[in-house]
Amino acid sequence: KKTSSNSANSDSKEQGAAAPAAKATYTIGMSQCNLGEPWRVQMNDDIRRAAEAHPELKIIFKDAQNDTLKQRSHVEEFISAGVDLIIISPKEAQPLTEPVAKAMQAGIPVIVLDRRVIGDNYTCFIGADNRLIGREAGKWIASVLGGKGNVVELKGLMTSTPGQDRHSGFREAIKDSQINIIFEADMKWLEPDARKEMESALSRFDQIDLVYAHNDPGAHGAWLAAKAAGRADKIKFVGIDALPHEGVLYVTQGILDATFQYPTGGAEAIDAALKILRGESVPKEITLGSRVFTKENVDSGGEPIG
Amino acid sequence: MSEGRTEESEAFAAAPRSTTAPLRALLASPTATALLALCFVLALGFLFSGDGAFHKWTTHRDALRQASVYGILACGMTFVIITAGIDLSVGSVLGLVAVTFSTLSIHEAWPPWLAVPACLALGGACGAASGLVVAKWRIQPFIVTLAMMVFARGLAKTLSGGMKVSTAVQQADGSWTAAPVPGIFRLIDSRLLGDNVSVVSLIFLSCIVLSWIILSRLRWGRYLYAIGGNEEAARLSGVPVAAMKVMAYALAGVFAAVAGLCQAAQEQQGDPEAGLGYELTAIAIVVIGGTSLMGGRGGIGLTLLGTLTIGYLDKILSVNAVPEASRLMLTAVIIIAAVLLQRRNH
Amino acid sequence: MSEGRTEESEAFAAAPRSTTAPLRALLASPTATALLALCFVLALGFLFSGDGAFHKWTTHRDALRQASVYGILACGMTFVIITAGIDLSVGSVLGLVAVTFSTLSIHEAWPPWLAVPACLALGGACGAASGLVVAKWRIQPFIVTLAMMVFARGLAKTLSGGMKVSTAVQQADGSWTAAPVPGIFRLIDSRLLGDNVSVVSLIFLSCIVLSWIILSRLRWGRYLYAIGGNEEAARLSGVPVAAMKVMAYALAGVFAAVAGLCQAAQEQQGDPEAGLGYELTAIAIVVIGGTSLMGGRGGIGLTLLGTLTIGYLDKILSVNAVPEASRLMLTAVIIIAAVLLQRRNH
Amino acid sequence: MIFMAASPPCTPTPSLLRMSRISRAFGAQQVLREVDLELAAGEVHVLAGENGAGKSTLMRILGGALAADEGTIAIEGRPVRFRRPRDARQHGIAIIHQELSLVGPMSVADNLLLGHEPSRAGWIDRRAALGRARGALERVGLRLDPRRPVGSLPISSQQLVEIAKALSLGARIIVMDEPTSALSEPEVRRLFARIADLKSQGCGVIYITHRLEEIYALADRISVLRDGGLVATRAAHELPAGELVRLMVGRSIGEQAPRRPSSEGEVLLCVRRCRVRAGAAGRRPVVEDAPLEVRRGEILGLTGLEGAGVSEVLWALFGALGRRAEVEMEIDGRPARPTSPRAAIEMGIALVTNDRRRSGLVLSMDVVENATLAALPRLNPLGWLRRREEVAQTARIAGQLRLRCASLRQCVSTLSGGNQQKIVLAKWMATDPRILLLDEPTRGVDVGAKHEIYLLMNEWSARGCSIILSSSEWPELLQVSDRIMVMHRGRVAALFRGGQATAADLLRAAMGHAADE
Ligand SMILES: Nc1ncnc2c1ncn2[C@@H]1O[C@H](COP(=O)(O)OP(=O)(O)OP(=O)(O)O)[C@@H](O)[C@H]1O
Ligand SMILES: Nc1ncnc2c1ncn2[C@@H]1O[C@H](COP(=O)(O)OP(=O)(O)OP(=O)(O)O)[C@@H](O)[C@H]1O
Ligand SMILES: [Mg+2]
Ligand SMILES: [Mg+2]
Repeated sequence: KKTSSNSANSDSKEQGAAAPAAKATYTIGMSQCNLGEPWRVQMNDDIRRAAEAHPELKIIFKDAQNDTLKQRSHVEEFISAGVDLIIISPKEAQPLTEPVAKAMQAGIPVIVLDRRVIGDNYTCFIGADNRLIGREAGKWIASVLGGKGNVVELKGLMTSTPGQDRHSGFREAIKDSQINIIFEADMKWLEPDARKEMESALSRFDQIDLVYAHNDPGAHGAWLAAKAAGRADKIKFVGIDALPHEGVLYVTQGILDATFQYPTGGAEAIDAALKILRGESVPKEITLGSRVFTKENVDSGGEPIG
Repeated sequence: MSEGRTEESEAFAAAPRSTTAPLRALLASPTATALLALCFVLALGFLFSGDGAFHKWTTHRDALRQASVYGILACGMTFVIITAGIDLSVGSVLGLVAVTFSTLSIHEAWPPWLAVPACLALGGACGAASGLVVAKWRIQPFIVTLAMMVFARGLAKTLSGGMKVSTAVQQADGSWTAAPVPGIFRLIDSRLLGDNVSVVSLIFLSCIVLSWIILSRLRWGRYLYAIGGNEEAARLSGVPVAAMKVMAYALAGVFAAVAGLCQAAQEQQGDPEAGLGYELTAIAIVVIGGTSLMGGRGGIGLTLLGTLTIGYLDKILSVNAVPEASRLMLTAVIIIAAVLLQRRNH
Repeated sequence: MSEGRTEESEAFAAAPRSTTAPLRALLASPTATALLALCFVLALGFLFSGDGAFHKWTTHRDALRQASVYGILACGMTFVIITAGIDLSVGSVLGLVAVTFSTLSIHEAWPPWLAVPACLALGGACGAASGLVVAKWRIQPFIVTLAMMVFARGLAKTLSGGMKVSTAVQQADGSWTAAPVPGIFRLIDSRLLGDNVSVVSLIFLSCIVLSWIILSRLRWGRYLYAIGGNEEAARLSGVPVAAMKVMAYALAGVFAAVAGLCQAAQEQQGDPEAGLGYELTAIAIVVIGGTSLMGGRGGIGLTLLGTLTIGYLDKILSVNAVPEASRLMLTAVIIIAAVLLQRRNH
Repeated sequence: MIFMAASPPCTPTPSLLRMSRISRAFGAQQVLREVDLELAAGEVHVLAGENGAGKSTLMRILGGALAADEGTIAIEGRPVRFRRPRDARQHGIAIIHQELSLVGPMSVADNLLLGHEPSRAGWIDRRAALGRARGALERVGLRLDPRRPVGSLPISSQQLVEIAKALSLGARIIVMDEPTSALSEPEVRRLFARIADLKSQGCGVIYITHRLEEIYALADRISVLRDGGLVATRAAHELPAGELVRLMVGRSIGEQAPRRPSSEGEVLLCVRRCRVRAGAAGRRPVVEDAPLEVRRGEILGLTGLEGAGVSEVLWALFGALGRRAEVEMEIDGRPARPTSPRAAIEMGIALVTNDRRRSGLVLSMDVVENATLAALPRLNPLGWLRRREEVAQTARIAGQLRLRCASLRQCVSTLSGGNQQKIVLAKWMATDPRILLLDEPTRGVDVGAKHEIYLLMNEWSARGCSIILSSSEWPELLQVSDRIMVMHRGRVAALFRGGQATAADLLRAAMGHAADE
């Protein structure tokens, strides 16, 4: 039904997307909100790799360097360049809602990746639920600690939604256990900061059972600190993201005890894109399942959760 | 910063100007060279037009809109730099004001004619505070404004509780619903003249005009130049040095506040992280225009040109979808090239 | 930046410093005042010791370790600032070197005695390049090093393909395995003297000593001060101004490289984003020590004190687990307080 | 005679200004002790004293630039307190400070009107401003475009701008702290004419100088400071020169610079061609050609009016003008080309520039560091500083020059003008050069020190050094130089033998009227 609406208003627009089905090759605009975090680099790679399988797809990658206004003008640029489809991984819900809507008006289908925009004026949303992952992490932690213990929480940038969700989800899950958070600090997703904060925690508390970090680099930084203090083996480390060459590898190395996958959805995005461009219908919401990787299951590729 | 210091001997080199070869003098004037740099960048734009995107007016309109916020910051920065100072806090003040403005307009439902002046006052206060410490206790502006930068950021995060202040309200089920966007936001974020010029660009231009008046038509401006050129001489000539300095920093704060309003309106929210690192861009704009960090030289016209240069450079790389890594390196190379161009003409 | 300019008028404005000259002079010396600021921060530490954590030596050891990387950058920065210049590129150069070092040591399996010199050379080259442009074409250091900052970052990302260069290696089948962490990494990240001092701290201290020798025992150092104080007079006294400037920036680059090695070793990987924004901290350290951005004044001892002040401030806020927002505001307030303390004694 | 009560002879004219029991100390150093100074309307009151006696400090206090520890100031009987220079201005006090206080990057016009721009509600009336500026320049006879940046002017013109600025304030009390130190003869005459006007208008002038002839040309009354104390205040005609010098220096000196046996050695420096292009292309070269010869032990005087290019010649020979200068010269008959100051110094050339603050001293450094800066390579051949030697050498030279400073570690920015000049000389003595290029070396130096410097020059030439002395103080020039070369618009206009020329000859040649060899 979306595609019909596309062709409907596409002729009204001077440079709008020509009715997709007619085309031999398609240009897809991909706006990434920043390439500072490896996870997002991974997302771009997944998209690229997935697209390589389909020669008819030409993808233009843009990086907004964490600047919503830049990303917003990315969309504007895509519109005036008349791409066939836009994939956007927005930095912010609010500011990008209207640009996305504009693209839709221009008859360009939009796939929103990872972070949402407000309302439902987009073609398809693909993403995982940070809150849910946080909750699962909480449950897992509660179970391994037998429902009680001292936990250090190293938070991601708390002005960012993922940080907030991974925090609140986790807190929900442990709120009626005897687990107490003895030390929490904002390490802004950064490994050196995580190590720094962990050192403070270590010099303050002699009894730390587990470290819950909002991303794997954070967990790794904490581990480095603990190892330097010779206390790594007495503490469990849990991270989030589970990139194959990062978190998962840490688990196989026995550095982390568990990491929870936060899928990029890159591949899924390309599948959806192809469907849309071919005029097939796609679900409005694709919520990506997450997996947990632990010592036990890491070799078998982790287990799905949630 | 060698520049400023060696000016004297350069002056030595450039014996009586303007008395002869007016054309040459004109060509060698900072304005002309800054213009040259801009043209250089524009030329690149037309060379690599991103499938003709650069030939569309909308592209230029957007380039202007993107550059505006930086440009507004740069206006304020110009005052401070002319007094041989520097203000690192503008980025954070922008963020602080963005948060405050959003809170007041969206959640406190203040009318614009109350919220806007309040925000400008807030920005001015931050600036004046830095200015006072700089002028009264003679502490290096760098460290004072660095402190203000950190402080304002912290304040922004406190006020906003670390969350973005947006119209979005998350329901229990995790879905989003949006409160209406305040009219003032829409107004600032709209376009005029048949959709051809965005309001923020007009705001930027009026900031330029205002600054121009202050700097080159009012006595105050003259004083700022004097202070930057030779503070002791200015003092001996009866210039109220301290007051003027405070004014310069206060102005920088006010302009940062204006930028904050624009930012909030365009993002339709107040992000406590907004403006992170903008100060560097603002300074770069002023310097690339040709205003010396040693103070006493330069002007707002140069800042205008600098803004366009940086803004277009950014836009060109973006419409050509140059990948991150190469974009950074290209930016560096082009900036140096542009500055060298200016140099050669001297 | 008024500081340098108004030096004389300050001296004049100063009321008659009572006649107990030697002691007072000592107390008023920059070193003493910088020390005062440090003591002030330390006092805070003992006041808010985070359940006595601050009384443990390990805490101080860690504080030193954390401050080291910044301190090493600050050493290099000191040279540049004394020549009245500034180097914004050190952070990026750190990142670039971290990436290179990791690639060479982990993936290319270069031996340390090859990889280390190579990295230092790389850093030195970046610095020298900036220095050349500054010295030869008389372009403002701010803009030149800003360009270098952007360029080095871009280069780092190109070399690393935007990903962290870690011990992870992808197998033919697409699965990932971990290569061993190179010995040099472990060495740099280890501790000596019965686990009481981390190696990076020792590296930092040796940087300080080296810089001290150059600045206050070698002719070169004297030349750097002269250039910063009055470039024209220095030139007319036969000081090789251009060469000395290039040296200053090259040194800043080399020190940035050293910092890069330490960073990589401590993260056990080369992060292309490493060192983002460190340049500001480095400058802040130098300035808080009491070295003037106007050049010609200051010294490495001050930088050492500045490093400790900033480092401890950071640590104290961290052991007390002060939440981010308040942490920022406190930092600002304490910095200003510390600087005002220095001021009062003047 | 020391501290004789300073009760001024009762003058019919009403007292315009009275400073009583002014004291000021810098740290341990008591710079002024209980100094009284009285100025009558229509009077020129000369303030004399050695370098570092406290003259400028006293005037800075009068100008509100510096606070007195004790003492009071009264204007026309009414006591006043100055917190800022602004206050002093509003009480009709204008000061020409010893160290130029102009804003280099700003235009001449802006500098002239700084602080009292013609403006309506803050808006500057630019036409009026330009008009006023032109008028002010006219009064001091300076013809140049008021829109030029002051920094690009020769120091002499800058001095005139400073004077014009002070005169344009319409003040009743005008203080001139060594205003002629950078001026050439005709400019000085014009200044004296202005001072005469001021007197007739009933203004009071406090005039500071180290040139005796000026003192007696102008003074109605003379006050002498020594070591921060007022030694005497007398009517000019009651105080003969010898007595005055004795009061200042505390010992008597032969006023004449000592006669020296003018040796006739062989040529040491021979400049065949010297041409200096102007910075902006397409302009007449600042120096067309200035061929010259200096023999061993000879002192060649060099002078010209402002902009004649005298300084350029010296800068060119020193290799300080880079590619702007084309110089063909021989030292000891061997061709030499000074490509940079460094090279020139290695050839044994030294240049004392005419502007110590701009190009002579590193104000942020202390005495030792400044005095050794040019000699570092020879002092520390290995590049490792031998600080004890540095101090020892500096102490020795400082002794020779009778330098007056609290300690050798004192920051030179806090030294008196004359003592700063001595440090510039000390810097070059340390390199012991063969060829000295001195551009106004006695600028702002007191009689005693001048005497030392002349002796020094004799000593140098006795050791077989060649000296080129550029001075706009012609009596000095006529006294000490063996030959005098006069330049006009970048060319050699005339060459005189030391004994035979008179100031009139020099003036004629400098003005470009055909002069007889
Ligand atoms: N800011 C200062 N700090 C310390 N000492 C100072 C300062 N300014 C002046 N002095 C000292 O005060 C004394 C008097 O200086 P002043 O400039 O008044 O001498 P002067 O009579 O003007 O000498 P000259 O004829 O050389 O100008 C000098 O010894 C100088 O070292
Ligand atoms: N120290 C200096 N720094 C820069 N420029 C100078 C300096 N001294 C002289 N000049 C330049 O020299 C040119 C002519 O001035 P100069 O001083 O040579 O005149 P002069 O003939 O030496 O007369 P006087 O020395 O009496 O002023 C001017 O254009 C001025 O810019
Ligand atoms: Mg004096
Ligand atoms: Mg001269």
